[in-house]
Amino acid sequence: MKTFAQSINTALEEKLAEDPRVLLLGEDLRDPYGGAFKITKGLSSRYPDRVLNTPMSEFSLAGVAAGLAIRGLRPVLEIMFGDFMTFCADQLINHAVKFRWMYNGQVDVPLVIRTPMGGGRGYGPTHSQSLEKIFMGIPGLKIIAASHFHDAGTLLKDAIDDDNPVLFIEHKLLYPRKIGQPVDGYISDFAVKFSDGRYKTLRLSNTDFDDPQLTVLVYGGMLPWVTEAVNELLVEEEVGAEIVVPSYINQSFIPEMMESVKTTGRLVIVEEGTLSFGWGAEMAARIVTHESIGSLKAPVRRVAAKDLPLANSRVLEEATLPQVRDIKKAVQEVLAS
Amino acid sequence: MKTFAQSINTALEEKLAEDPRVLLLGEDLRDPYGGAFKITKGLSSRYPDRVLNTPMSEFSLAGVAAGLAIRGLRPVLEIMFGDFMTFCADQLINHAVKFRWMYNGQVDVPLVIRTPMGGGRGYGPTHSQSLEKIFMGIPGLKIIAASHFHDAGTLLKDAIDDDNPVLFIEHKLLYPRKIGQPVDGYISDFAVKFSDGRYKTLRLSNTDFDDPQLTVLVYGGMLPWVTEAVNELLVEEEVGAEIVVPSYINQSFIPEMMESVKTTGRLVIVEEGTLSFGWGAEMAARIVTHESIGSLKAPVRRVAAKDLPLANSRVLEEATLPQVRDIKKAVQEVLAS
Amino acid sequence: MKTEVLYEKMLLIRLFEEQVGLLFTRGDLFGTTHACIGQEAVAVGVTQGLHQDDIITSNHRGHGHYIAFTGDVEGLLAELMGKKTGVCAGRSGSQHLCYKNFFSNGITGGMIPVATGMALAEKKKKSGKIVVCFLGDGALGEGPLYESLNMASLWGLPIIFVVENNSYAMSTHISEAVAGKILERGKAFSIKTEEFYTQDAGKIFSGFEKIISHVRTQVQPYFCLFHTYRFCGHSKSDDCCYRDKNEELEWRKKDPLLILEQRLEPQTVKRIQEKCRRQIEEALSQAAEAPFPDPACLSQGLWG
Amino acid sequence: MKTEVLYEKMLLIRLFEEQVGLLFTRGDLFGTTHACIGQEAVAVGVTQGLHQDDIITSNHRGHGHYIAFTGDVEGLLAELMGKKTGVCAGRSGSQHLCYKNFFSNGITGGMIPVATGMALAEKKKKSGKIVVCFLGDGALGEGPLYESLNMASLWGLPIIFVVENNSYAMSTHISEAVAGKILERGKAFSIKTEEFYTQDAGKIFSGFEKIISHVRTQVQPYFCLFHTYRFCGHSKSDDCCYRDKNEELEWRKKDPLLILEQRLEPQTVKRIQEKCRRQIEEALSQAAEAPFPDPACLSQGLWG
Ligand SMILES: Cc1ncc(C[n+]2csc(CCOP(=O)(O)OP(=O)(O)O)c2C)c(N)n1
Ligand SMILES: Cc1ncc(C[n+]2csc(CCOP(=O)(O)OP(=O)(O)O)c2C)c(N)n1
Ligand SMILES: [Mg+2]
Ligand SMILES: [Mg+2]
Repeated sequence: MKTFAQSINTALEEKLAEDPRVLLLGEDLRDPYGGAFKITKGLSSRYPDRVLNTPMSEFSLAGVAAGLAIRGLRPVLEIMFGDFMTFCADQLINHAVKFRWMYNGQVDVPLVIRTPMGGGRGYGPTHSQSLEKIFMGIPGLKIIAASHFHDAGTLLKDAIDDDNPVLFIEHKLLYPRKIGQPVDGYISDFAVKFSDGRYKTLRLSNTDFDDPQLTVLVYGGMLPWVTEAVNELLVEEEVGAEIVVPSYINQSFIPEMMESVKTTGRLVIVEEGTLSFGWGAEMAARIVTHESIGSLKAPVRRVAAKDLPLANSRVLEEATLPQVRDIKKAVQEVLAS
Repeated sequence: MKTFAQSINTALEEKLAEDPRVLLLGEDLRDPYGGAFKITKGLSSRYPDRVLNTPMSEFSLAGVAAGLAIRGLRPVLEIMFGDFMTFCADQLINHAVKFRWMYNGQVDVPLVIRTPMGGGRGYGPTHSQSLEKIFMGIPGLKIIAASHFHDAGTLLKDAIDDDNPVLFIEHKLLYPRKIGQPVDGYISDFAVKFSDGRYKTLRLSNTDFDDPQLTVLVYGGMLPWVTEAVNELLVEEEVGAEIVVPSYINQSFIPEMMESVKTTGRLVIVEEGTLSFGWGAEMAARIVTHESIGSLKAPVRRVAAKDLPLANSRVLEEATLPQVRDIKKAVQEVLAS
Repeated sequence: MKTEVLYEKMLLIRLFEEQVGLLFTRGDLFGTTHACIGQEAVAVGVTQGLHQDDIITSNHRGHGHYIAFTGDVEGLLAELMGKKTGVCAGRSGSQHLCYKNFFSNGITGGMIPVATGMALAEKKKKSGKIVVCFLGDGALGEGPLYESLNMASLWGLPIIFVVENNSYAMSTHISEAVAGKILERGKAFSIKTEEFYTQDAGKIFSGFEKIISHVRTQVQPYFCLFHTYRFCGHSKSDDCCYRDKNEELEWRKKDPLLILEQRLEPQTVKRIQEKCRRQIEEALSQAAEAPFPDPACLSQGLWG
Repeated sequence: MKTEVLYEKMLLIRLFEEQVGLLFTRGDLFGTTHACIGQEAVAVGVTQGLHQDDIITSNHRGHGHYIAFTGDVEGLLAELMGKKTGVCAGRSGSQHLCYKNFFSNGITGGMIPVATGMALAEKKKKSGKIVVCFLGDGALGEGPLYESLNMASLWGLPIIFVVENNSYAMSTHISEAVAGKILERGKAFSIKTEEFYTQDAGKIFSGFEKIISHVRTQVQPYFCLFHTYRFCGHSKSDDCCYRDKNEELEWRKKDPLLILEQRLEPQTVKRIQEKCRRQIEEALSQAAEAPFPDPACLSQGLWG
């Protein structure tokens, strides 16, 4: 079984092998270093002309990637920490995602920006954030986030094959994790269903999809925390839950979420980013603006980071980021009302 | 009666006069030009050393403002079009708003960035957006947006007096509008109530706050469209509405909205930015995560721009941005269910 | 390159810009535009030595670059008028043009990194194509320019940075916004540089042709500085209150059209004038008759 | 400045960094840090000529700058250990320090515009204070540096940009990331420059003292380039696989501590060593005993 990091590494290697248009660029990608998180290890040795070390110029690099993409290559840009996506804001928002539409479809912009987000490693206020939230509402940009139950490498390959700009989020804490592979319809203790097509949404159930009491919506690096919370609640209180895990997290409609909530009437949304104006806001809004609001049996609960920066000190970081106990508490509250 | 633009101009002049720490900086601010939208007209003539023309360096200017603020000045930075706030993302998100908290309260960062947002003038995809949405979920940043029923100048003065970074949004279309001043508890045809303290939230009613049928939540440049829609609906269908207009739009709790919805049970949220992951998402989420969800009589409706870039062509721009008819339709739908 | 050809291109641009100005005054246009009246020699001199499949990136003041390179007066005019027949079907307007391998964006300096990426793509593909990236003196304030110069130099990219110094960024004079000598900013990144102190399209053409050939054969970047002037305001609403009228008059004497006109027979000039006028008129009547885009197609093309 | 004083500051920094390395190996530290072992001469030579109320901005590799300027070993060590007694109460960690007028941030190049704004503030206030802005060769890639150089030059700001060129940005050698000559990048903006090819803190101190005095009296910026080397890895986890071992050995011969040690009596060296060791030990035992911050106070200080 591969780790999440290996899955990404292998996918990059396979795309380099099969598609001559693929070009990797970013800071410190080349061997022997192989990237700050070692994700591109070995690749420059095998494809010396197609893995490019760049200066520290994140602002321009997003534009360089757009230029490469328009001219027919398939650039995959690594931004070393997701916190530095702030540098890419202009080239993404006012350039890369605009070109296709405003040029009336005359160009494709098949670029991928891969970047690790998330905390839990004590890297402090500027190296731990989950900043994907600021890009979620940008029309024309797909944000893909793999969980460790997704086939991360396949998601990345699909992103590289996509003709649109994709922001590909990798949670730092997932890198060393084993990827969960479905065996006879199960991943670990959960029955699993996959959506069709690219960028799969997973549905996980600890009741074989039999009469779940609530829906938990989550993506990416928070899934391990959610499965742990749900596992504990099953043992402790026999809670049956369905977990919905999209990978295309800012898609305009997530049918699995709507369906599941229609059945359960109870929803907990979990994300690592700060609470306000985050991913969970849009997800909750979709419920309250939808007719299915009638089937809600309890207020929706959002579990997210406190609206604060992230500290270096472990006690403070933990107190800011959502923990297993916070998820359990939210589930209990949703079930209680 | 002053226009919105005059109100801002006067406020800047008064602050320059009363507080020697105030420093204006930005592109083309000085006389005779007086700014791209002429908002700083006359100021450099009266305060030649305190109105600074800068090179086109928006990225750094946000940082320069932070540096000025930390060292005791009160910088007011004009970003010529709100679309260019993308350039300020890093200095705002990873620097200005972080300093106070991560330095454990050792510094104040009293900076204001003023910028015009919004479409309706055919300026095309990169000069018409309402990009404030991407900054709303950044802890430590206040976003203030005046409507033409607010005293825009007072809001700006309060922002300059604020010890925290403030993003001050001015809708381009409001500049030439007369500011609505309350006369005997009315602004134009609406009974009005103001919240206490700084950054007032307005409550407007076309029924003297007597048994409104629904709540409309809106800010900034969309208020004229909402009042027009509500006025028409009053005449055509005798709809009684309460309009809630916050100015501190990303504050963590807007009590007036909650109260109003508890009474009316029906909510329409109107914003000019694109729909998904926007301001309305968080506002709607606050309802669905709150106990007051029980009092909702209909699904919430969001009226916003389509999830698309903005075109230059007037027909397309109009088809993308929310119009009076869209607001009316949403109100009718909310009332129908 | 024949003087006639250069003159015709420049005149076409001039008449186009004047026509656009008229349309605004008449209220027939929505939005804003930035005319390049006075700067035509750079647009024409730089572009005429390029191959049709070379790449150009441009900025807000891009009509001249566009017409000089693509010749597509019709598509541009219809675009400005927000018509379906516009080169981007009315979506992009004046500042965001795309026609084959011509690309612009209204964010000052924004296309510089994109152009750099395009040059990298052409180098990787060994296509032999080069990129010309237009920028104004105002864009010298934007940091990504230096990131891009650095990468272009490090990677040996086939790109020419063309700085059009017209002494102003909107109302701001270069003395207020540009420290030191502009050319040094290219040299600091070990990029070859060249400075042009002329409004003579012929001289620009022949000087720039050599640079094109160097960039194409050596696969190395170049940084070129042109001193020019916009005779008009920054945009429609600008009355140039910040400029000295004598300065304007001095530059008017160096009108690039006058410079070439003196080298042509009066009949030739007249013939060209009529031809250009007719072309603009036709474009105008075509565009006027064209339909507006259909809002029902609004979301087409967001996703590929 | 006495050699003893310079030596003591450098040794204190060296021992501090070694202690931090040890704590990591023992698993007593959370997160990561970037040691400045080998670069102490710059940190000490540059800062010792400053006034205590001058301003310093620093980057991820800032322990040396911090200790040299503030002397606050205790607050820094506690900060790295995430303790309440840390200089920012455990919030900021190694890369985001603030102590009086010392400020750092972990975003490479991020403090450059902030430093520029601080220099503008001091100029406006006519305070006579100056700003020293530390940056690495890697930060030369970030465009805002050039925006800031431009503004510092235009506005005549009292700021010294101190480039510590240690030949690498993480694993990337300057030859892969920096085109042309570094000093030209300052000159291009018409800023005075100076290059230091020495690891001798005494020479740096006396050379830099003149620059400080120039900047303070003339109220003009300066751009200084120091050639130095980090003997350690980029961060805790880095084994320097990308560097040539001979290169490392050559630089080790230019250890700034050795250079000054040779000028001191062995007893003096010993005395200073003991003093520094004791200071680190005391700081360590203080920090070890200190409590962690109280999560209940988490949201304090978000708003002013
Ligand atoms: C990032 C950004 N900042 C500001 C503007 C507004 N603006 C448009 S053009 C311009 C001046 C540009 O000057 P220059 O580069 O010299 O070109 P010129 O107008 O002289 O042709 C300004 C300030 C913009 N479009 N983009
Ligand atoms: C904007 C940004 N990009 C990337 C990084 C990751 N990073 C931290 S330090 C560093 C290398 C910095 O090199 P240099 O400026 O030479 O300083 P040195 O480490 O050599 O002291 C990198 C890539 C960062 N912190 N910020
Ligand atoms: Mg100019
Ligand atoms: Mg370095």
